Amino acid sequence: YLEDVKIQARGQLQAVESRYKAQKKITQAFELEILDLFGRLEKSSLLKKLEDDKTEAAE
Amino acid sequence: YLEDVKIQARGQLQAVESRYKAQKKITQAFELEILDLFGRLEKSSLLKKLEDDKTEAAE
Amino acid sequence: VYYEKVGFRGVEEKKSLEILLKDDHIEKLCTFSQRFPLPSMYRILVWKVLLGIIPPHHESHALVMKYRKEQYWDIHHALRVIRFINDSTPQVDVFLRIHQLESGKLPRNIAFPLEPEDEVFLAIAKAMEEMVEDPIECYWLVSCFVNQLNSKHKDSLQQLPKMLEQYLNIEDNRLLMHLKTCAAMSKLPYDLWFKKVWDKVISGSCKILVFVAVEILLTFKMKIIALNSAEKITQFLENIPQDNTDAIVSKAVDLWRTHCGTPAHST
Repeated sequence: YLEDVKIQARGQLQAVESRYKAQKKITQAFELEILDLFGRLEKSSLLKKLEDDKTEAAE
Repeated sequence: YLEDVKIQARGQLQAVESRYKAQKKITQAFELEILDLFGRLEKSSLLKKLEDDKTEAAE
Repeated sequence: VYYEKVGFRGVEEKKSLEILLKDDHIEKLCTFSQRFPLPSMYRILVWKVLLGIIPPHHESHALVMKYRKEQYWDIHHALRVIRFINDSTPQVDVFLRIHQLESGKLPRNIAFPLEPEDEVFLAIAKAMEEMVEDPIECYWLVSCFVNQLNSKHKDSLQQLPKMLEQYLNIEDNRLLMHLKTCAAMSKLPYDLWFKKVWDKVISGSCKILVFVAVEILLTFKMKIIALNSAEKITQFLENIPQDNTDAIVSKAVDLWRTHCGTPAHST
């Protein structure tokens, strides 16, 4: 009976463990998205700055 | 002794579950961050478009 | 420091603590740490068990701590990704952000002003940081301690001011009147006084805090009576000399016993 309890406990642990891994995959995908968005945002504000500088130089 | 094993198993399960829940919270935080970044990116490209239009109109 | 100075009163107490840890009896552990000061070598271990960070069974400590560690780094990494923390963020601020994310209270923007509960968290984190070397262990202790304060002791925390008034009235009515006249009763620095009685609060009784407050007020009675505005009194109490903290705490424990009998039955 003790063995039963142990097996059951291990089963539960594994179940949560695999849910954790699945969730982590999602998090990683989101992380890539965030990094990409930060990159685009920085590029766009850099571009804007460059253009502003150009405009100022032209004036 | 059986009780001991059960308590021990519960302690472990709680720790794994808490790690899983934390991962879920991270996903939620990332989701919000993505929405926010998209918002900022759209605003910045809208601004840029507006300025371009202004420049064209002035020319 | 308090425990080292006051000392662990006898070899017997140390032995009984060892037996408690081995036999995994949480309730007895609570009673024990309310009655006797914990020896420093066991303090952190006992706190971790009492706060539910690790189970009482020694065999699963390594595995459970591994999960705790991973969870800490998972969130730590996430906070870096969303730029809430970086290499130069002070440790206690890192703890706060991790705790906020875990409890779903991370502000929309890092520039948001801190809530009063965040200030309490930081005060506790700073005190804990001085006692616990390992940052991960420290985070878990602070976070679980704060959670326990908010759930288990919420009601009693709100009653603290009322209880303080009640006991101060018994001990020294004139001092109470003076504090009331200056309107200083509502501005007492409770969070600072917390640091002195961790063990008792962690093991389930936050009433001890009232007696620490009473004892501090009694100890500095003459100075307080000489001050005549709430601001001056608060300022004085926030900067009271630290050198006789030990004496104050042990007197507070005595006072607590006088008013409440055996600690185990008075939470």
